[in-house]
Amino acid sequence: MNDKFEPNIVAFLCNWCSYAGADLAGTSRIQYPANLNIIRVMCTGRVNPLFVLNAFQQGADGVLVSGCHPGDCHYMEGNYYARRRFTLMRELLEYVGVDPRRFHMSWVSASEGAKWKEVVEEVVENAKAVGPFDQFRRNKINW
Amino acid sequence: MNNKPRIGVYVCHCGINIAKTVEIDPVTEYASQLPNVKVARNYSYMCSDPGQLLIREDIEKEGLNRIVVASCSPRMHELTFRKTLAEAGLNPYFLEMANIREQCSWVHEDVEEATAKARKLVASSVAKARLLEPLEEKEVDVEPATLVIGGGIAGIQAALDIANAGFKVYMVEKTPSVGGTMAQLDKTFPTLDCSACILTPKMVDVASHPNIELMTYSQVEEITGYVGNFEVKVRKKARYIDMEKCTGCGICAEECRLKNRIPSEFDVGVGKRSAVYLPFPQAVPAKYTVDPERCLFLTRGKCGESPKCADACPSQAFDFEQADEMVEFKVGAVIVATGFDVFDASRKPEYGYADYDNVLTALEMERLVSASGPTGGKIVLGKGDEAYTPKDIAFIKCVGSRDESVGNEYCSRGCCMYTAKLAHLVHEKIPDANVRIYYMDVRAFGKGFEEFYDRVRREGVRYIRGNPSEIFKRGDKLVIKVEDTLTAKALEDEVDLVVLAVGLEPRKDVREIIDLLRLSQSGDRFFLEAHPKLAPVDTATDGVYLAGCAQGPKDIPDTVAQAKGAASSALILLSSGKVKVQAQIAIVNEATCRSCGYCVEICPYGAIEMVEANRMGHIVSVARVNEALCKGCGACVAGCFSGSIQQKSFKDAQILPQLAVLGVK
Amino acid sequence: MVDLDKLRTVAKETVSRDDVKYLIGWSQGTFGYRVSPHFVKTPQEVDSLTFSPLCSNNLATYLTLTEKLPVPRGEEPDTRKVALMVKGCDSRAVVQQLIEQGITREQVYIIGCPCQGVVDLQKVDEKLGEGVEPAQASWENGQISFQLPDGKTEAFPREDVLADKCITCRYPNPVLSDILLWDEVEVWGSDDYEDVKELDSKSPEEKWAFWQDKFSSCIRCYSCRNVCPMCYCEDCILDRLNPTWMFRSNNVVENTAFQVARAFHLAGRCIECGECERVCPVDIPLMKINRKLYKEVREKYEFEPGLDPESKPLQASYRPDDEEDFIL
Amino acid sequence: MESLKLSKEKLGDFVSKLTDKELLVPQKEGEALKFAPLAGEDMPELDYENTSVPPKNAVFPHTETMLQFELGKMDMQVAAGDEKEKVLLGVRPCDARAMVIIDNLFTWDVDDPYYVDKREKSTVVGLACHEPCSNCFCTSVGGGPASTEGLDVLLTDLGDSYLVQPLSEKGEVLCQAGADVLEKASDADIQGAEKAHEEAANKISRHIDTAGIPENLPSLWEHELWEEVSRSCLGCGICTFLCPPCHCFDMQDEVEGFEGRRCRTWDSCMFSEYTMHASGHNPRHSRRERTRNRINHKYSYYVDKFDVIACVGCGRCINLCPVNIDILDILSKVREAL
Repeated sequence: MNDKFEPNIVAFLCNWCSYAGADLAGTSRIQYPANLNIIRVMCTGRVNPLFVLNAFQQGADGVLVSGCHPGDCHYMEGNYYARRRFTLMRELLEYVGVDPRRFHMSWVSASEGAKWKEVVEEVVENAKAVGPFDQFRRNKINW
Repeated sequence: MNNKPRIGVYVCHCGINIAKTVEIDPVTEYASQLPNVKVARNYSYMCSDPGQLLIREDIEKEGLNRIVVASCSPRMHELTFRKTLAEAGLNPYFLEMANIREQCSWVHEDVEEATAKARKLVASSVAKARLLEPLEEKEVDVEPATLVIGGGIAGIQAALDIANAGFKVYMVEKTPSVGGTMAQLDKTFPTLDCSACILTPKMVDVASHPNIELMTYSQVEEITGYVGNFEVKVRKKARYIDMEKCTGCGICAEECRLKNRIPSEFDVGVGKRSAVYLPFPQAVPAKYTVDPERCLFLTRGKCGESPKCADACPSQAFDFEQADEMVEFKVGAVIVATGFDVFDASRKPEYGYADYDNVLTALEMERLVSASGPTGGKIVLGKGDEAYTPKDIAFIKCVGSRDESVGNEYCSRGCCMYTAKLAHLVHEKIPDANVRIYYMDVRAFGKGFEEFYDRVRREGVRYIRGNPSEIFKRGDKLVIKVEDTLTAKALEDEVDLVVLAVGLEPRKDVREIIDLLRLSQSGDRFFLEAHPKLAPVDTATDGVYLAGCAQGPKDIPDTVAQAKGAASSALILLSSGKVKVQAQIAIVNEATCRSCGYCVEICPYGAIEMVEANRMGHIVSVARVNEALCKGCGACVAGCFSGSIQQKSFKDAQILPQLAVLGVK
Repeated sequence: MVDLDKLRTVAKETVSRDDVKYLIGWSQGTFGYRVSPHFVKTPQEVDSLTFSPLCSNNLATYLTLTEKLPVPRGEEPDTRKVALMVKGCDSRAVVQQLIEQGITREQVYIIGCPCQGVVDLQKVDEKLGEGVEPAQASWENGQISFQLPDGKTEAFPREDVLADKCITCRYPNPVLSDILLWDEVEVWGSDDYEDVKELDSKSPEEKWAFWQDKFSSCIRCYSCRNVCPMCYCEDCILDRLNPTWMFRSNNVVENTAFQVARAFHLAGRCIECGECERVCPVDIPLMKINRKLYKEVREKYEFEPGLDPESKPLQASYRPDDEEDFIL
Repeated sequence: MESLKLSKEKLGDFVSKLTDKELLVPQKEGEALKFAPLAGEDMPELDYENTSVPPKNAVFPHTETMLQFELGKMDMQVAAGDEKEKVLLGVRPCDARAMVIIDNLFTWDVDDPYYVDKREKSTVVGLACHEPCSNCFCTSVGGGPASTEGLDVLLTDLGDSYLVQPLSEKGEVLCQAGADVLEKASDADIQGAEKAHEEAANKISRHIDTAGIPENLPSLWEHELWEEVSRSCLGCGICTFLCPPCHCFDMQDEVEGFEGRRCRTWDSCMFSEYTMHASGHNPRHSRRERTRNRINHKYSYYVDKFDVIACVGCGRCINLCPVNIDILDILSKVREAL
């Protein structure tokens, strides 16, 4: 695909693990691509799968949801619900033709600053490989 | 009041930490152009006193009502800036932070990219800030009392600590006496203190303490409410004996027609009791109880001409008409100290526990060596003329522990040492006994444990590494088939007595407590603590604490330590007298709720219930959040199809605009 | 076998009960092979009730669709039962509504009609044309026979005219009922989701093109949502303006989002009655998308909705060992 | 104006003469037949009963931008007047009549610039029905299979060719543009077409006598028939969205990020939120009131205001209603009740 293309990624991170992990990456000065912007929620359980649709519609080329490893959820069960919801949403998106490389989920704990970098890199690389997702964008041309 | 948002954006340089990679001025300028932004400024350290003063002054002068701080992680300074807002008379939840340090300047090198990203993050925060709502931080009073469920050593210790600190304790014990498993033990490892000698004084203290209301032979039926305000219902089961009148003289038990015909729970079947009984001589309270499932009069309505026990009672304490009594009270905290069950050895049929009388569990052995036990501490097997003293004695460790085949992967932690202790006691009582212990590993990790293990080996106890595969009878002897894994030799060991070092398991009635308090279980099915390291006595339910083996197998010192921990946690709550309730919690729009109940199922805290509501004359059921129980995770929100349940500060209406801003290329 | 006399007798008895508000069944439509939902309040109205291969409508939707009108001050709401005639698939909708507390068991009297499959009117139209005069159909020895307005009869093998959802149906008999009108029928269907697998095997681009073609014709009439017995929110979030999840604009992007959101909300809830696809005025193959999720839910979580009133809703439960192959 | 004739073989040639305008012809989109721009070299396909979606979209789009804005800023850009000239080819007379009916509303007190612009720039080429659908009843509501109202040109299928009758100035212009491929029609052609028109009218099998309905319909306000006919209604938008004269719209502000537009989209009086007040109160709180309104609006209010029934008898609402709510059935119940 286009080497110059810089994808726009939206990420939902849980406050306790992944957001803290991303903070740790920061305090450890681990460098990673700047394509990803984070929305903080308290738990991945809060992330409505319809947000993913909306993110694509609003212009995201890729979406990431990241939370605590199974069993580590600050609220005990939130990530389990998220896992089920996003498993289904991902299947559905793939089925209607959204390339699975546009949607990712990850478990990143508060101590995994280095893993966070790897996740970001993978998500960005994947989105780069599929290219811009203008087909699902609310297009101002439509106006 | 004019609610139109007037936003102030404050971009922090953080010295050069942010300013090095993010161009502060363009970001500030960009922010000033965003809708509803009245003021956009930057400063070297927003978190410093002058930085905060800047915000406070603007709030006052410019009439700002929403603040966006673009600086470090909210995990770092959200509370700081919330305080700043509060000091300026603004609701602290009118703050939104953009993390342009940890998640921007520190992780990107390219100034252009980092600046562009900072812009987006600020815009996203402004988009959300426009829609922030004031939240109330509520406090609720704490009822200065604690419920302790379980009267073993854990419950006793926790109750005494709390009572000694001056707070009321209700202790509920299921059996007729406090004491728990510790009361059944003979000696304790590694010091060989007499278990009863150290326990019974505490049992008596519990019964006599002015701050402790002891309810034995009682059961918690219902707990409702939330931290600081639990409503408890307890069923005091009928003892058929007037506690006031009973002197504990024991004449009734002597007279009982079923005397010595009922296996004693306390002696784990090794000894027998009557249908009216005191579980053990040192029982507290020292009051007799009629066993309603055994008593002839209660089960058949007839016991000879008339019940001999009642006739014989010098204080006329019997009352066969007695009914269960329900007691209700309020507490602020609950300590769960419900203990454990020992592993049922018949689940390992290869060890022949169900088939052979001379295969005993360690707890049975404990009663056999106990001076207060049915044999008066003599290790004899068989009855009457056939009684004999075993000479070849084998212990098998890890029965029901570290064993996936029975579903218990965990180590029961106590068996290594109690086996060593029992081996020592056997040696003491039968000096010419041949004692061997079959083991997988020896875990002597505690204070004085390794020394004790050494001592026992020096006393002549043989440790053979191997996990017996089978036990069968050959003549008078039991044969243990085992491979010595150190020498790789297959052995057939003939013995007189096998003692199974059974592990600890969650209680069979654990479900009752789970249902009462909505506790969770960890993989080993013991109760799950809030955090394995930093909150080992807390649970996910605020105000509910764990003590002792209910949370996982442990020995007496660890149990006591945890009980003290639980007591201290409860005391923090009780002595502060108030408890803060989360502000960013879920709230239901009852008008659109579709009554599906998904949120109720989803909530890990039982914080949501369905209640009846009147919708234009129709009674419909709608979800309602108990504000004190909600922890603000939002799992219910994403599970609500009609969007009727929302999390304050994380509403769909607040997140969607953020998405829209982040999507702009 | 279908016994219309029995059906009408039971209906008569049912609507005569004091604790029954009304009964919902099917009756002959106004033209061609159409059938209408029929609301019966008095014993006199039962004679037009019918049951035939034309009775596609899943009447369970009326349990939640019917408005709760404001109760005048001083009056009590009518809490009597609604009696409902159900096919196998319809009964699963009732069960799923019970699971989700959309209704309570006391509120509904379920009259079970074991069913041998209903027709796809488009398939019938192709064979017989759409007539003006009302016409009828019946199941006859593995065939479906049509009584034409001119008095003639035409019969076709069932699989030629049955709706697709009926060809693969595994639950032709009501899974829950208060009374069963006739003997249960033998289950004929099995479902390996070949249609779903076939589309699934295509490339993302092909799948996208396939669905964009379909979704571009959506007119956002919401008939798919309104007919669905599981879509019973009184205030659908996709209609809501604050916050706005979906724009009302009719374009393929918004239509795609609408249809994906709708399908997602039905994951683990759709009972495959096929009504959404049947009612779509622009013939979007909606069951193809619903069935994808049905298949995934069945394979991944061994769960089928609408079978056991005591079961926990799929989207309100989890297993710690749920699969997570895709998670980084 | 002189009648012309177009050989079917030359339809493509005729169409190619109209390149300065956007040409909308019935086409399949997904499974639905609707009017859409003809792509490149494609030939128009006019052998169809009727489109499932009426051509009103061309003059009254499902969604149309009215103005654009930025949050927090006062300047707005109004979007109107930049419409392309277009030709709708193969419109059924009922659908064309519907545009005339809607004209009343959009030019009533003030001219709606968005609508008027599109309407003025549209040339409507009709195609007379010779095989009416089974639920057509145009002849009962003032139309017919060859009604010319709202048409600029009427085509009638003569087998190998079409009779081309220009009916307006716009029609004349169009015919001139295609003069090369058009020939003069003979009297036989014209008679043939008239015969076809008559035959088609006779084939229409459903009828309703509307006399007296407009004046008296409101007197049935509390009649139980409304509950009866609305009980099975799903409250969906099929009957109204696909109704050629239905013209209700909603206005929405669609905001993305900090920018937005105000647009209007089709709305349906059958939707529950159609009359929802900001307070949450809904004066039409059930499908009974909504169904009553739909019929009253078409058969009484509109007649009262504009002297024409807002129904063209195309039969779409009858054909496509998922629960067989049949407007003729309702009207006959109304007749009985009157």
